[in-house]
Amino acid sequence: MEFFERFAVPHPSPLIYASMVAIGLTVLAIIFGITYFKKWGYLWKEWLTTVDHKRIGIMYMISALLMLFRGGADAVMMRLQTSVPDNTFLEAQHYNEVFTTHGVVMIIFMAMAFIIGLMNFVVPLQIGARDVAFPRLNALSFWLYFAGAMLFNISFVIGGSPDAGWTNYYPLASNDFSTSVGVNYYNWALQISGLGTLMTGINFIVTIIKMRAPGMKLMKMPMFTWSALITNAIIVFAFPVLTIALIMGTLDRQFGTSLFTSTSGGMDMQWANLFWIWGHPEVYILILPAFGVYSQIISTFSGRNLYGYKSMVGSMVIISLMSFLVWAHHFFTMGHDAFTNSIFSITTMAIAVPTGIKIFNWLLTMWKGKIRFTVPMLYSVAFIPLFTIGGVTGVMLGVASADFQYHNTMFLVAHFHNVIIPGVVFAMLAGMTYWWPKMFGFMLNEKIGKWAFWFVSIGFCFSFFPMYITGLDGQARRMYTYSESTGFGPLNMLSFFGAGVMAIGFIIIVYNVLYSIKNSPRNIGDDPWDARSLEWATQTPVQEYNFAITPEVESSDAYWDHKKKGYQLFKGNIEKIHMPNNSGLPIIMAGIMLVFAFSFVFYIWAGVIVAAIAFLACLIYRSFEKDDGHYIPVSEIKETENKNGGAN
Amino acid sequence: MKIDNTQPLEYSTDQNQMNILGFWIFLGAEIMLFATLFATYFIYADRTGSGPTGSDIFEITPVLIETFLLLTSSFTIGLAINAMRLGRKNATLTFLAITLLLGAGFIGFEIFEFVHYYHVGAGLQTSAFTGMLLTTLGTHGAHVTFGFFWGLFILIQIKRDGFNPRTANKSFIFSLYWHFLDVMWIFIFSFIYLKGMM
Amino acid sequence: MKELFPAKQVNGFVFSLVLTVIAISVYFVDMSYEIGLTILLVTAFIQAGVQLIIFMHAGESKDKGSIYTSLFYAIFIALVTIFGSLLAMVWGYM
Amino acid sequence: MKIKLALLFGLLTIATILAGCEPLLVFDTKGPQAATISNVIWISIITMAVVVIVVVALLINMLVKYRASKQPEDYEPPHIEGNPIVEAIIVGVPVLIVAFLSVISVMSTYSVEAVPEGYEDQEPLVIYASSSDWKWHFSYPEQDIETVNYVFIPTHRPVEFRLYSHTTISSFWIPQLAGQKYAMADMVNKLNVVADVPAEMIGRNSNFNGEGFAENTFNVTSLDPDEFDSWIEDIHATAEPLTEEEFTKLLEPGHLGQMTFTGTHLDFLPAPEGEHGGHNHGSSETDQDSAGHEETNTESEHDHH
Repeated sequence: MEFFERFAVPHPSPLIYASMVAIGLTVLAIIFGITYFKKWGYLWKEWLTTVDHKRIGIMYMISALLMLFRGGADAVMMRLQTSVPDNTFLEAQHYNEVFTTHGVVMIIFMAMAFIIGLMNFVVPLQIGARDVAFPRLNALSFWLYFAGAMLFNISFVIGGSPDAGWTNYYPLASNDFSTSVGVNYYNWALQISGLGTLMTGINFIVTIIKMRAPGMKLMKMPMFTWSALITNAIIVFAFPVLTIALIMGTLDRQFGTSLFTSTSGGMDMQWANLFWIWGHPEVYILILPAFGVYSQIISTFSGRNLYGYKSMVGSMVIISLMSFLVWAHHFFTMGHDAFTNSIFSITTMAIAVPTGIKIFNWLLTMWKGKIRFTVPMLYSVAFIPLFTIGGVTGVMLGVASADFQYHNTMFLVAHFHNVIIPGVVFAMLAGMTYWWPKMFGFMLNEKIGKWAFWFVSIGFCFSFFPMYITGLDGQARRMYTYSESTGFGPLNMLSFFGAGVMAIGFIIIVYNVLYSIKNSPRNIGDDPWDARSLEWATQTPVQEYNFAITPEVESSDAYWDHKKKGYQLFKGNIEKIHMPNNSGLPIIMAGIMLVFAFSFVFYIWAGVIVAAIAFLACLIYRSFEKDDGHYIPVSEIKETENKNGGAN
Repeated sequence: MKIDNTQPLEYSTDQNQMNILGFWIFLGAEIMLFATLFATYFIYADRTGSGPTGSDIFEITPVLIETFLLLTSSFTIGLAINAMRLGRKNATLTFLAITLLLGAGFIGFEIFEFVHYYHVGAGLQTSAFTGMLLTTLGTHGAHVTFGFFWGLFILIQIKRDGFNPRTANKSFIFSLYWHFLDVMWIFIFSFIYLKGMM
Repeated sequence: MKELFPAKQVNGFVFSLVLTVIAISVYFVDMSYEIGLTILLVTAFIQAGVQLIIFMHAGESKDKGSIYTSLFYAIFIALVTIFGSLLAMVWGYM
Repeated sequence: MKIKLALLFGLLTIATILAGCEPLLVFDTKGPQAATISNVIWISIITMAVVVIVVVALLINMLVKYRASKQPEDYEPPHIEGNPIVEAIIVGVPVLIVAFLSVISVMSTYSVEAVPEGYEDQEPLVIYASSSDWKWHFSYPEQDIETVNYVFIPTHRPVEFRLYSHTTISSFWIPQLAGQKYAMADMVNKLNVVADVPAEMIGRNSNFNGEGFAENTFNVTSLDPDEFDSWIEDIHATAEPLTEEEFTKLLEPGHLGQMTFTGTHLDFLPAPEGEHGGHNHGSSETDQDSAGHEETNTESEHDHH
């Protein structure tokens, strides 16, 4: 019995029990459903073992959307709790867990996953490749991410969620002050999914460098691919820092070291230092692909080439380097001397310059264009002013002296939501709508989509603009409640109202998906948006091999110039195509990793050892395995191409 | 698989070239991993709490032996790749085996060193300094141990299958990994041991 | 036999041994902290360069541009991380 | 366009709320440090508002002029690569703005860290403010008294708060007097403030530190030096002395009301500075040697949890 006691949630409440039941029922329903429709074989063969970048991308995005609703529910709970003074909807401890999981889920398991999902689906198509450089590694990346996400989410019902904030500062996160296993979960969930992300980073850099279609020089790549390349470079160099920080945290919590304690020479703020050396570049990992998405969309729906292509690329390269130079602005207030704070203040504000260049380039892309207000374009157009507000408040936060007043307040919360939601979330929604026809062969309903857009963006404004004001009025972040005399009440109520409007917007998006599955026409052709880059040159739905004939590219708007200037994209004849084989190993390895990490969280050493041996066995099996993939014969390709109307 | 015969075997297919480039980028990530360890170690170097300081516990002899073993193994793995490019299977296997033996020797001495630290009261939990020292050395040591088994399996595969694009590619990537561990050791040797004993 | 021990690699090995001996001198020879640290910095980085170019063949393939870019990028960020951390955690206090 | 309406509406709302209501806490300053920051914030808000207005104006212009419905059916947008002069402008202007704000930032950062102008030659009143879960302890070594969760300071005299923590990292913040600073267990931070006028203010820990975080506040009262002195005398006449036993009880996690004692805990539990610090984040070569044995001292009381 004692063995099982550790799995109990430390602060149970009816809400948690209700969610336990809900989660249990959902899992049962899914299992029952799959069994009833006899889909296990299909699921295993076509999805769980797939190495196809398109399917992996779609799985990433589905998981990310699930996480969006998990994190969104957290958000609404927080806004509800703080909507009136002295509210008792959530207790302090529960509120702390809710905002911690909200942050982690939204950043790591939602935004990152969606961005990586989009890269997976789009990048190989945009560069005319058949798959990524290491397809099986790609599958492993996804399943490791998924294992990390699952591990993090079961913390809610088994053993307790982390409660030290998503920044997880020590010593608050140490055993002394965070007594449940929550922070162990945090360490391992981020560790596992971080490993997956690092592999993605390497994979996509090699893909983009080595697998571009003939003729596609680096400076002829579509902007989204460029942003993916730079993002992955940041991933590769930022994530190892997190790995070390998490290892140190694990050592402190589970092996009794004193690396982040305030005794025996440990230094609590070193966690903060390492966390932000990773954490600040992480912000750019999220936002750069979003910039890429907007670049594609604005260019497409203005009917024009992207203005200032070279300066767009250059500014991203500069951002990628500078993102590693500013991290100490997250703790201006820890007591550095004015000289140190000044240095980081200047580097922080300097990042605004390359970002500003991009804003003006997008504006100039619309200049003399022919702007069509589709749903993706609406999000992009709303992004420009909203993100500018978020960006300039960032510059304000970069003023070190003023940061002493903004730090840890709702002003800061307003700022980073103001960059992340119009920046990343709008890009996700825009990108999803934009590439949806390529993924599924039909379009999302434009009219319903526009309704959703208005709800989401107006809801956003009501939700977060009031926070700037309450922040300046002295409301600290992460307070589960406040007294009436503070006067924060009305503005927080407005925020809650905004959150509700946003939530309705997201429900409309779900409704739109269901509605469009049922009602949208399927005969939309390969290029429903009249777009410009290569992914629209292949047939919809995209076949396993992407392009029957590898395209040859002459300009940065390859497909557009094919349409307008008649450049020939597909030369030569269909030849047999080499494709990688599916493999069950990635999902098995991720499953083993899940067992390993779960056992580690609860100090079940037998489980740790068994899982470690099993994992190594998988590696050895892989080392000795001979798998050269397979060829798709010409006859089969021709048959598929003819059936679907042919590529060229 | 298209094989390009004008290239050395390890570069001969597109996939091989991508593997090598991918591994180089992975080494870039490893540089950051060790840089983080070094940064933290440097910050903690004087934060010894009530435990011993670096100069109290470091001993020059085992460190010198470890350095020599790893430097030499880095040389022999280079020779192994040279022999592989000449197509000399037995010479390759010999050099690879020597490399692994030297690596095993290194691991042995490192274990000996850790036991010594434990005996003089410098355990993982003693202070922030000892904790970080052992974490840094341990990370490097774990890399070498992983490399030892990786090399062993490659040795078995070369012995069984001879040289082909697959085994040649694996051997070359392994050699990159091994050289990299040597480079990292040079930094550990210079900036942890020698600087600590200066 | 001779082809198994190419001069380039043997010389590289000897050179790295020499560098190691110079580095060890900071332990055996009495000198100031600054000079010692300078010697260590110089020998360590030359040593790393020797390994990269002679032993690791960093510049031999047609991807050498990408390889060097990624290495320099990594080294730049690594140095920023190390010295920035020292600034933020140790040096930056009056 | 609904977009620009929505935006204008948003901006207007902010402007009205900012202008209409009573001043927000950060702008309702009672001392020179907070006043400096308040000015800096206003300068940056105005500068940044100009940027936002330019961007929004450009955007509206593009959207109105170049929407498809306004263009002839057969209009083909031209191919435009980019223009060195335009790019010089979109780089140059932001660089100038950032340079301007950098100067402001550096100057004001130095200024708020120092003793405010005009008070340099006065001997500052030293008050140790240390946090524990979830309280603030204020020790006046000079006056030999200690308070919990409230602090009195004289006006027109520089006050040097020395901040540290008995437990987790917290952040000492009195918005109307100065910006915040962290209080940590292994080093002491200094915060210089001066109160210009007698006032009642709110202070709080703004850095999340667990369950009792929301109520982790304290009251700040600035009063005339004479009144301050008589307050000190009152305490010496009425309050109980602070014993080590009593203080250990105070450190236990929880909330306390306001309390007053004579004597300070610094006598038996010194702050982590000087020879008791050992590992303040700064360079600590001088006190490195003493670090070891002083360790046990602070260690024992960290274990209470």
